[in-house]
Amino acid sequence: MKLPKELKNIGKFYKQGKNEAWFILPYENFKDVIKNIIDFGINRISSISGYDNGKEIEVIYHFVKDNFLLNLKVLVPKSLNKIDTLTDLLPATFLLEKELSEMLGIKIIGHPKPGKLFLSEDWYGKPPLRKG
Amino acid sequence: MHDLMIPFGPAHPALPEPVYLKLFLEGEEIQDVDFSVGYNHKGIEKSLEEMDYIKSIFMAGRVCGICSSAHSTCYTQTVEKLLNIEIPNRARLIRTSIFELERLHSHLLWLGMFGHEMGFDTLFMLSFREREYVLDSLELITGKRVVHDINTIGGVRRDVSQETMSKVLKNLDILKDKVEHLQNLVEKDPIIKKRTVGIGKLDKKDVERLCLVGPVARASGIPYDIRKTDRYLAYDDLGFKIVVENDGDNFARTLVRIKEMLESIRLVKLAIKSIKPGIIKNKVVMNFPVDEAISRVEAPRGELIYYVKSNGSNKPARVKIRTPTYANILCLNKILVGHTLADVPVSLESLDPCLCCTDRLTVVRNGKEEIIKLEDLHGHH
Amino acid sequence: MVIIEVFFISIFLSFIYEGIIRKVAARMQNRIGPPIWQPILDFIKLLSKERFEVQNSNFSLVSFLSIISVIGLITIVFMFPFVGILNFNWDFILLIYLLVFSTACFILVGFSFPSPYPLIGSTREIILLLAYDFPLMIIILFFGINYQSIQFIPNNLILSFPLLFVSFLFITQAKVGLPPFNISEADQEIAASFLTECSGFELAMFNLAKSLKIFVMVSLTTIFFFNPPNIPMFFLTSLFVLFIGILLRVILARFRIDQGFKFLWIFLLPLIFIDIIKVII
Amino acid sequence: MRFLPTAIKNIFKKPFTYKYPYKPIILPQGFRGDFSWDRNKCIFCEVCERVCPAEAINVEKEKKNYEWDSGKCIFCAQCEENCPTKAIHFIEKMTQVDTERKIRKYQ
Repeated sequence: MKLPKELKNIGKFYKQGKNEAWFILPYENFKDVIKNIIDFGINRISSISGYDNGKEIEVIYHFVKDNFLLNLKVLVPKSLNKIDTLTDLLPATFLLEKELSEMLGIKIIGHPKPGKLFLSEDWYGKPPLRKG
Repeated sequence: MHDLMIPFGPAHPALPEPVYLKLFLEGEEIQDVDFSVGYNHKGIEKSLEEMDYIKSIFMAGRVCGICSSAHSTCYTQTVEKLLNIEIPNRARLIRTSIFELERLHSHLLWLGMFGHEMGFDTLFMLSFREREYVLDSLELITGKRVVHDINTIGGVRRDVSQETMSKVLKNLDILKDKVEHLQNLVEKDPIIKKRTVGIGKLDKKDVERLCLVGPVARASGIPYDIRKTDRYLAYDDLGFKIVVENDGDNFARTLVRIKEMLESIRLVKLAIKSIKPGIIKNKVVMNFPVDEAISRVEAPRGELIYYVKSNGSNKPARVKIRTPTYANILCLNKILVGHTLADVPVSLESLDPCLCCTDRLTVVRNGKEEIIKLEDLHGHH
Repeated sequence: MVIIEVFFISIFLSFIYEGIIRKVAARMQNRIGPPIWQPILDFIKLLSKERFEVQNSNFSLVSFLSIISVIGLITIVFMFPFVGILNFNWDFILLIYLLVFSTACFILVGFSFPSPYPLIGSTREIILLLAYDFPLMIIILFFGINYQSIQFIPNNLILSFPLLFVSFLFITQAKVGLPPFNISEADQEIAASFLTECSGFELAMFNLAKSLKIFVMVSLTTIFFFNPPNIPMFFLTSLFVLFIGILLRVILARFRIDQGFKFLWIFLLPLIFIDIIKVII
Repeated sequence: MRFLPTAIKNIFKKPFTYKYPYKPIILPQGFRGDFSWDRNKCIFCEVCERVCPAEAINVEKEKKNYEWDSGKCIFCAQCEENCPTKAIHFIEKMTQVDTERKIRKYQ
């Protein structure tokens, strides 16, 4: 599957591979873009990866349609340190978002049940996958 | 509110691995389910960041014992994508045959456990007996029974001799008869049918909404198989058929796995027969660009995803693993509520949960659990 | 025979029966299996183990019940024709009473612990008791009609009433809690049910009671339906009955409680009634 | 009921179980079993120590000491593969089960 025309300008396109496309979405309205993508028919989320690159936290949503992987990166500034939830659009992100918030210390706004998933309730210190 | 709360796990005869279910009963009927995971943390994602690319393949192979080669294949595949290299054809076929042998061993183990959960130890014993043939074959090719360590960046580590191949083919011929025999028994046994048909139903809509993967999705009539869509390794050349059932209950999931076993036997045979002489490993220049890559395989339990980010050094900057059970465990509420306590182990096992895979994150200091209310997931329920 | 002799012989035999079950079942599953005397070793080992007194439980009651259930079952052995210590001429009402008595002990054990697993095990056992005791009563009623009294007259019933024999086999299976009727002690669902909280001496005694139940029920089946003329023939036929029991255990998966109930009432009761009608006509 | 013929047939079959400790086990060629190290071949280049993912090997070049930690070893045979003089070999023999971690010292 090729990248559909309608999705050409959903964000800043930065990388293309065989059967995959990578975009950087604007932090402010990424949820609207994702809503459009779901309405377009790419409604299976496979994974959410997070990476702390020093300045900001990269959150990557990996969407799947057949053999096509759509990777949408959102850069969360460390000063804000929060991101909107997708659980209302995609219930499958329930655990993935919990894990993201737990491991990288991002607050998920509007998550139905925030809290720890793998770590203990009385975990102290910085989130395990935060650098520096 | 509820009559009785039954703690199911973390240590329970029905569970080979720790997960904690809270079952709220009224009489024998399940009213509500809570679950918590995290008893099995090994800190693998963090430790992968602290090892170089070669060493971390062995670590990835140890995420889970049953799908060891699935993890290491997926990880090497991702790193190869990062380096933009191809692997030789012989290596591709060897990887495919190991991968499918592993699926066989996983599914046979699952069938045994499934019988055991129904109180049917004979099926357990028979299925574990047949599993020996697979383990022996794996031992012949890789030198170990469960953790194979066959993959390396650019190919495989070990060659297969002609003699080994003929021995493995002979084992597979025996195994094919045995699996067909088991299929014949399980498909028609009245009590197994009574215990599984109509229990734990998942329809197409649930599967799509919760993004379920693997045999669970395929049993509900969704032909979602990475082997077909991504055509990685040698599956495209071998002509792979997807097994799909439409009922979405425990029995359909059983049938999908048994039919997949027969398909796997066919694939391994074909793969081994089409191995041509050649090199098994390409020379690799370990020069990592600052880049990221994602790749997927169809592990025995479903779609397995590795995301690797490199920052140019000889160690990965970030590895994210999304395991199949992690996706599938969301449907617990759907398949358990409304059925009786006796169906809990059977339905739970029908997902083939691999909690070693699910709980693989960071170090845990204190084993206090976190409970996810699954009600929140199924808002309309 | 002397009471003490019968006491020890029946305990020994019940262990051996249990051992045979394990061994033959293992061979049917293509395994080697434990040696036949393994239950004896298990028993001795359990006796040497520590006893845990569970908090908030009626522990003295449990200890008492563990002994009483064994004694109740051995009393049935005293009634066997070859033993003849208690010669009631086979009063069926006493037999029914003693058979329910041991089950009642297990049910009470379940209620004396604060844990939910024994509780569920007990409730299941009560439902199951209703399921298998009603057909059992009907069979006893049949004996009453057949012999025109509630006393047992030795007879070879297997030839004239094979359906009754089949249903009695299934009832035996349910009574002793072997698959497909091990619903009340389904370890995959409710751990060890009544015995989850038992340890040491109590566990050993309850295990012994379970083995004794198998021995008693198998012997009763043999006496009712085959009427063996001497002791060697008695053992031969009871081994045959045991073998059928093991076969059922090996080839069947466990029923759910509702399915077990339906099987015992909807499938077995008509079989029994066919034989009763045969007698009446 | 479908399992009846299988169960009856199995009674007359030999058990499938392999009585392992009583009967010697035949391991295939290339089995990654016990660790063996040849003092005469080793040149103490420390490659094995560097490639080991589990840090199970400890080489002391000056004292010519060689240590292998059986508790840490994951039997991946990376050391065997990378050894320039083929001094390390995983032999076709099962490792012994032990109650404690043992470091095997070669001196």
